[in-house]
Amino acid sequence: MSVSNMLENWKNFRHMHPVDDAPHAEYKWAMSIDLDACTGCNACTVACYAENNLPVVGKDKFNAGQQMHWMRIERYWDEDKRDFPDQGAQFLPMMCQHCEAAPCETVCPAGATNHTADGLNSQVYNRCIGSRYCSANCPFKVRYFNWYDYPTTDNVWPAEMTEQLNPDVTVRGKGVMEKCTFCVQRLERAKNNARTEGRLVKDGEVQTACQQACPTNAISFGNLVEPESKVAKQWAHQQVELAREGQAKDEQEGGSKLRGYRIFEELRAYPSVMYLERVRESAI
Amino acid sequence: MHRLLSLFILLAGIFANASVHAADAPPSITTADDLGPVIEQPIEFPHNRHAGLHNPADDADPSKPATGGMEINCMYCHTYARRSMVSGIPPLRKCIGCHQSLPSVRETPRIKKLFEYWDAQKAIPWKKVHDLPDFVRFNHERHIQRFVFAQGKPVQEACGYCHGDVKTMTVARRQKPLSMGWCVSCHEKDHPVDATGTKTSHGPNDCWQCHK
Amino acid sequence: MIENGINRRDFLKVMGWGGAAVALAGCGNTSVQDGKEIVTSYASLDLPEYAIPGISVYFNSTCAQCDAGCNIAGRVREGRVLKLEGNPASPINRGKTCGLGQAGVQAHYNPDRVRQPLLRTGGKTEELAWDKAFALINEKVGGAKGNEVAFLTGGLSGHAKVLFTNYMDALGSKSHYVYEAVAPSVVRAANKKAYGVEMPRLHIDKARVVVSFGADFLGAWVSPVHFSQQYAQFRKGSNGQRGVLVQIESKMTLTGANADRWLAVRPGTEGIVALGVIHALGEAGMSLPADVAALSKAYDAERVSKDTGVSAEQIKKLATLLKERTPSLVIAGSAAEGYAHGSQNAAAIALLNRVLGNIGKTIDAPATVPFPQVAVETGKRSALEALSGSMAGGAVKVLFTYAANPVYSAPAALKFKENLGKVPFKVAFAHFMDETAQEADLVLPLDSAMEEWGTVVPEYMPETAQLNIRQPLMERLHTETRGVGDIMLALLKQSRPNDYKDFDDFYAYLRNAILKNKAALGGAGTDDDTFWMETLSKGIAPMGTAMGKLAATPAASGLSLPAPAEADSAYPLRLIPYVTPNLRDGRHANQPWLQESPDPLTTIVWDTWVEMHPSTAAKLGVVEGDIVEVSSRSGTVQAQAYIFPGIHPDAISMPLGNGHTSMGRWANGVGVNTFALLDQVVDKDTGELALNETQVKVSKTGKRVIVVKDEGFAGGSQAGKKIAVRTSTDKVELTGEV
Amino acid sequence: MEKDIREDIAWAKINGDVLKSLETPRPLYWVILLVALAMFGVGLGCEIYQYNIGMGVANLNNPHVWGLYIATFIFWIGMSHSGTLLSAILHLMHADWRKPIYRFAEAMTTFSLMTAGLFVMVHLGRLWQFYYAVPYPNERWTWPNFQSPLLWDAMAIFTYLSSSVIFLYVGMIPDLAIARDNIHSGWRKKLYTLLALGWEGTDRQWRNFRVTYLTVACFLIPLAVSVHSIVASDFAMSQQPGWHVTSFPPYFVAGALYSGCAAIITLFIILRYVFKFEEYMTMPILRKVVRLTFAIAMVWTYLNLIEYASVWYSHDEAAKAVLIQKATGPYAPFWWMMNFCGSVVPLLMMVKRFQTNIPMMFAVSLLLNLGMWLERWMIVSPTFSHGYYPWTWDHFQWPSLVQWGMVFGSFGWFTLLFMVFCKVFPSVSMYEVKEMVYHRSLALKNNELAEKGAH
Amino acid sequence: MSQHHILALFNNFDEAEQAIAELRSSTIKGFNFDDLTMKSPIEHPEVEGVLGQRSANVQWFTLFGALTGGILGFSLIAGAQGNFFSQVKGGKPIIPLPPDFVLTYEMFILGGVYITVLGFLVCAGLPAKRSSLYSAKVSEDQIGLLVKVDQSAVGTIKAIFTKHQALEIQEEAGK
Repeated sequence: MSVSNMLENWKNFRHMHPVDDAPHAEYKWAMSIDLDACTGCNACTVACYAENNLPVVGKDKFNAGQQMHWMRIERYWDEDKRDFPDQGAQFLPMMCQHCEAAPCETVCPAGATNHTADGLNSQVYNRCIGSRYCSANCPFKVRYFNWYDYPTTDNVWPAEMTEQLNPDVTVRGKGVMEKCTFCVQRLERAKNNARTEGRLVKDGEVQTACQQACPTNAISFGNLVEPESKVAKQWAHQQVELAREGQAKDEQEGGSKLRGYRIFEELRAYPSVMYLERVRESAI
Repeated sequence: MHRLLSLFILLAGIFANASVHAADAPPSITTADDLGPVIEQPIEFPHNRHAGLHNPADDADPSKPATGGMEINCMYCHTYARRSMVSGIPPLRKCIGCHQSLPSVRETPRIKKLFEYWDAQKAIPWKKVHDLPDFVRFNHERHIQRFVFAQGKPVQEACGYCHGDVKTMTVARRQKPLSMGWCVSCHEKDHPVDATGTKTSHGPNDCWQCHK
Repeated sequence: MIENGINRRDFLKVMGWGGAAVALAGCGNTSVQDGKEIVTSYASLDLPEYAIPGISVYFNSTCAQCDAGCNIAGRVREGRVLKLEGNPASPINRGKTCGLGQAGVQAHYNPDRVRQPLLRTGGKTEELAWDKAFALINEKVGGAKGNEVAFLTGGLSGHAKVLFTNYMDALGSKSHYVYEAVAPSVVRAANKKAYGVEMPRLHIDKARVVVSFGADFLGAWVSPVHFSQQYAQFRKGSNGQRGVLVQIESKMTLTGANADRWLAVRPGTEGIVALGVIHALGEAGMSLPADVAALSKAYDAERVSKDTGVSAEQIKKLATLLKERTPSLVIAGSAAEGYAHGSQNAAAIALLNRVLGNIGKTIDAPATVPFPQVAVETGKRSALEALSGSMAGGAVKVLFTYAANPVYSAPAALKFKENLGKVPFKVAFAHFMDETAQEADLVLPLDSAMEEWGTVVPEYMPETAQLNIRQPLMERLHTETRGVGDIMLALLKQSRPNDYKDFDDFYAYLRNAILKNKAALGGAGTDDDTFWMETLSKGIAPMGTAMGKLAATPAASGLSLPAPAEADSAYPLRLIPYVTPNLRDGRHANQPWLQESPDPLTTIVWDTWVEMHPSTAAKLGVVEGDIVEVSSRSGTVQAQAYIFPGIHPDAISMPLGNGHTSMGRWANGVGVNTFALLDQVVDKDTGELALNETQVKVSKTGKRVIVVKDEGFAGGSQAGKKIAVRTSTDKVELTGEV
Repeated sequence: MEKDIREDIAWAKINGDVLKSLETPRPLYWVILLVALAMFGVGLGCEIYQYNIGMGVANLNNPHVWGLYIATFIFWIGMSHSGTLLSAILHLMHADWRKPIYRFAEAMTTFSLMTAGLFVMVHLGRLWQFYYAVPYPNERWTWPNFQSPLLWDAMAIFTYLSSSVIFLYVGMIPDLAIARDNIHSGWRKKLYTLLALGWEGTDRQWRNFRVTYLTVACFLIPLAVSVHSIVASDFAMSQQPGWHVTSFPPYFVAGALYSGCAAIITLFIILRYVFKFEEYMTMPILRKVVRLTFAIAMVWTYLNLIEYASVWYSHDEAAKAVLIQKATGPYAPFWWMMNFCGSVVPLLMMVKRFQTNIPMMFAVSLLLNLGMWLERWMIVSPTFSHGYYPWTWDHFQWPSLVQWGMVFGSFGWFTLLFMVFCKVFPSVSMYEVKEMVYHRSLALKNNELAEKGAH
Repeated sequence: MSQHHILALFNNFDEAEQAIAELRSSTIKGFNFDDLTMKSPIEHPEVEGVLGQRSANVQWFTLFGALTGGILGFSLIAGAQGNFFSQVKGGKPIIPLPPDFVLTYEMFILGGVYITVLGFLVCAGLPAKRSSLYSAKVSEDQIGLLVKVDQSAVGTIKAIFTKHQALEIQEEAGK
């Protein structure tokens, strides 16, 4: 820990991430969401409320745009001006994309949001001073700010309701930013158990709350470093790579027959969530 | 004039020194003697008597029966430490379990108090000695697994790193700062991974390890 | 899993209250407060080996949020249930849950629960001890004769049902009214006629095409979590053969929003579409049975198209698809059944299944329940009409209500509340002081589903018959609540003390009842304790493998579909009450997660809305947020308008579930009660209330509000960006996908 | 030709005139002071309310996480640049007309920076933890994130503020000595004696003074440029459409100088009237300031148009959408108003007759300030309302009264500081006015001599 | 040999300059030209010309300050990033150069300004006690010449001052 340390490790400190080789040693948590399976039923969002101690803000604050759902289901319509949306709606579960080169991380003045060794975009509530720069710089607007002190707000957590709070997750006070953590408390628990047994976390051993609830298994979550994990296989099959701002299918003439894509890849934030395109039958 | 001049030079010096110092090495945080407050417990539990070292020589000397400890493993009472985030306070039955067959000390004031609680079937309202801010999550299990089971450190040494030399205390008292910098100072060190000590690794430095 | 020597309740208790204080620890407390906090051991008792502070334990139980009977695993830590998750071993939900199920903990921890037996005399409400309450009931039922004691319950199954039956037996009453406000009761009757069973098993996963006539099986129909699981497999298919879903309905449901093709049909003409498809299949060269061919002859594409608004081309395409891809599955849902000719609609749809040869392939008989006394008794809307009638006639002296809130959900035309006033003594078993409990003379507080013992036999069992166990996940929050089984047992002890004297509580009764049939429940050869512990640990007891038979075939005889009704000039629009996945019939309105969870289609929260097609809105001059007055012949409400493309222009839709006047802090005053608009029009064959038959008119009030919804300024537009991308099957290669 | 400073004005009279402004205030002064205090009170009340309840009372939301606080923060930062322009840049250019007016401009720099600092504070969700953003060794072993433009901001503003205070103070030492020599009682004497540091005007002091003054001025110029380009980096370094613009730093600097100059005109006119400084703050000086302002206005207009043009011409569809949204959406009135005030109103300054028309210039300067404030708001809010992600677009967010109250209060705070400054410190630099008239009379004499010689 | 301090006040720079010129050219025993100090209300533009080259060393402080500020700034920031709980942020290196350059730049200026002002105080001998031979007129409009001379030369000096129309001459016996 010294100047000599700095000089000796200069190369490491100048290491670019994730563009350079081998950015993650043991784990790189990633997700893939099959929009063809997603029915927009909202089970995941409610599960997220239950797991992560999210406050229910009520109608007025919801109206003021101060809702606190870490995960939201967006519903889009076709824009071809037909009388009826006769191919249904398009649902999109949206949560923190845990970008590898997260725009939010660089701008936080207090260093409250960082990149973990597991490739998560961490948000440390007690370090947060509430400058909201991270949210300003988030292209997906998936960071949620505690505009009020919800723990002491009437009818958010009446005494009985506090019993339900997850003790593994901090209840956030006013003035801090929060967002989806990929259920880091579950990840840490799983890693802890695996370490005790001297192994790595197995695929499927840990589930995020949304994944666990999802009735159609639209959400897959796992370790991208481990090639045999479902997520890694899905990413590989769809030829979506973490550190790429475009996909093979975009570069091909006429596109390929793969469904995988990430939102706003061109912004080079390298999100950790891959979506699989929704499919509609062409014969009807 | 010279006084002011020297003041300025002093200030500049301090600034320069602080910068160099800060850039070079973090302020060292004391790891001992930083005693926490004395806490009055409902029963002055003698940690030294239970966990203190056992000296056979003292056994022979009937005049000083209280000096020898019993070398009880920390985890005999704080039984969850190897399995859970929290180490656990032993339930009253655990105390009674031994003490009901120890008539020799049955009439001492502390044991009498203990049995009063037992007779009333009430938990003893122990006061917390090692408090952490509410949003910090220290995982006992991880540390015990790592240092006691994987690396093979004596349990009292492993526990003692944070809790101090409990085996010499009666009522436990905080000895370490338990501040974040203090935690980090250890996490930045390389520790042997197993008993052979050939491979080392340092503690994780992700914020989410402790703050979730 | 519970060790001998420790009473389970005691264990839960010490874990609960002796445990570490759960503070609303925010980021506020940064100071270390040595010696200020108290840490206690977990009381004076030893804990069982598996209970470790800081480590969660899972107990399997059964979800009580709807009647699907999903098996859940409650995550319990330090004696508190924190979260509900699916039981992976469950054939129903396979480890999954819906949003409604997740919110179950909020029903349990709800601060507005009734906590004390309450007696209302005159205008006064007083708290009452349980023994006094039982004595009072005993006195009142003693003063009534046989059928003068009536029971109004929701769908009932399991051992609680047995005790209800026995109690009625003891009183000599046959007045059991089983009522569900939004159950598929017409379809059940039609199924019974068509297939010989009320609720056949549907193999969506095996079908290559599913045509659903308004069955919202992904949202709120029968067993949505199970169907969602099947749907996922159906979409994946095998070898890249992705299943095709066509939804035909007047108001887009969540299922409709997920369809490959959503067809807006004129309200009430679903059966005509079905016959039109049959006709088109015939034209496409499929051989039709003679009776069917005769019936469908009149339904040529042109006529059907004119009657229903579905284009001839679409019908032809659909027929082609159905012919090419087999097996398929056609489902009749709530949109089809909600008319005066609802049974006929359902029959026509069943006919389509027969033509396509789906019966026996994707439609299968359900398992037989070997113990009919615990099998589910499903509710009917007609029960309410019957009860209301007999109350009006003064034939009811004592009324017990359980798991039903008819004062809220009865159509206004029934004048249910008025008739209820004629009953001298009303006992409500209640979780909340809801509208019905508000009218009761005696309110008995119930345990939540996380506190009570019980068994559930779901109506829809995807595999063999199963007995779902419901067990306490934690100690009672409020000491004075009782499980419904305990209450019924106590009442039975008053009437038949000798039969029930051996059972201290419902737990003992249940244990005994199950152990008595150990062999039939898969426990032959194990000792009682082991079997009991294993059953509790699994949360499911198999009830044999016997499967039923489809005893009938859909027939064309007697099937007649009326021509689409002319628009009523005074009430030109059709009201389609929308059963939302979140609120259903309104019993969950006081669970804030559900109120704040946006409706999937409109993304509206915390309110009721009036959904109308843009063209309808344009005709009325209504824009989003206008407060409109919706009047039917039976009632009038005012609500905000939401312009929604997924609805037929002849209809408007309003969600059910809100507009409570008495329920709790999160429900009261939120939105309006759509039930209050319903006309009392019934299905001609079954007498069931036809939910979609209400005609309404809509007028502007001149007020306008901002619709509170998650959808932003851009609406459902992606502004040309690549966000939620959709492709078509000819552009992707699904084979080989992981 | 209007009357300029008389070359033969007695130096003693200069002392007297300026020191008179430090004397017992007129009632009008107290009225202004009280009004300013009341305004500040409103802002303070709003902050206390917001501090206690949470940022939600400002009616900010997701995506509008920033609002008037940041806009007004940039406005005040921009305001501060005028002082540096007058005291440092024009000093290096030997523009002697700056001398009577630079002192208050420099004070303005300091106070507007102090006001801007307040906005950083009230903007924070957890004001009580603001020190987490301060780099100092601590027991947590943590440091702020040096990658954040917000931290650069903090460092730059700290440097700028402290340098400005030092520059203001150092430049005032000779004047403080004058005040010390002329005021013989009360706390003022003690204050001036202390602050004058025993200045005697010896040649050694003057010699070092000159070098120091010049050196600090040299430092201040790049510093000022860096401060506002770093503020621009808050936006330009981000990824958001409408912010991620390479021309932002020069655009911001031009805007800063612009709003600063406009504010100088405003304060010039006020001080001239209130302290009867007609002899020093003369019409030719006003004319020069106005011309300078006009020039900067045109620079700003150019950069503004460049920004629009480059957005329009590029393929950045999102940024283009934001621009269209600004011009046609709910913010359109403000956006057009900003362009009007910023680019059209200054055209009045071209007319020579108007350049010294005090009421007209007063009105124009206020409009320019309004335009510049709107500019900042139009940078901050439209991007939030129409960012990358359509689902979260929100065009209808409107700042609550709490936000407006604090913006309002900030003007009170600034006025308060400025009013106190004017009564405690000489707001016209006496020694430099003396230098100015000395040099001008020398020049005059030389001219006369030259003319004589020529004859 | 007792030293005397003499302060003469002049009406304008021309007269003071002439007095200085005469003092400089004359060789008076017991008077060293370096002991002459001019006090003026403004910076005298031609002070170098009349007083000769007298040094100003502030710029060395500036150089030192700016360099120190810059170097310390960079090492502090890079050290903090590299040594303390180094965290990856936004896919950037742990020690990213552009931000560090910005901050180094600011620290460069900060150090420069601070040390320059410090240098000014040192070089100008401030803060100081006012000498007893000080006239408030100097801060108003008169030029003062302060000399330190042997008692023997007092007369001569005074004569020179008077000759150049000194308005007032103050004298004080030195210590």
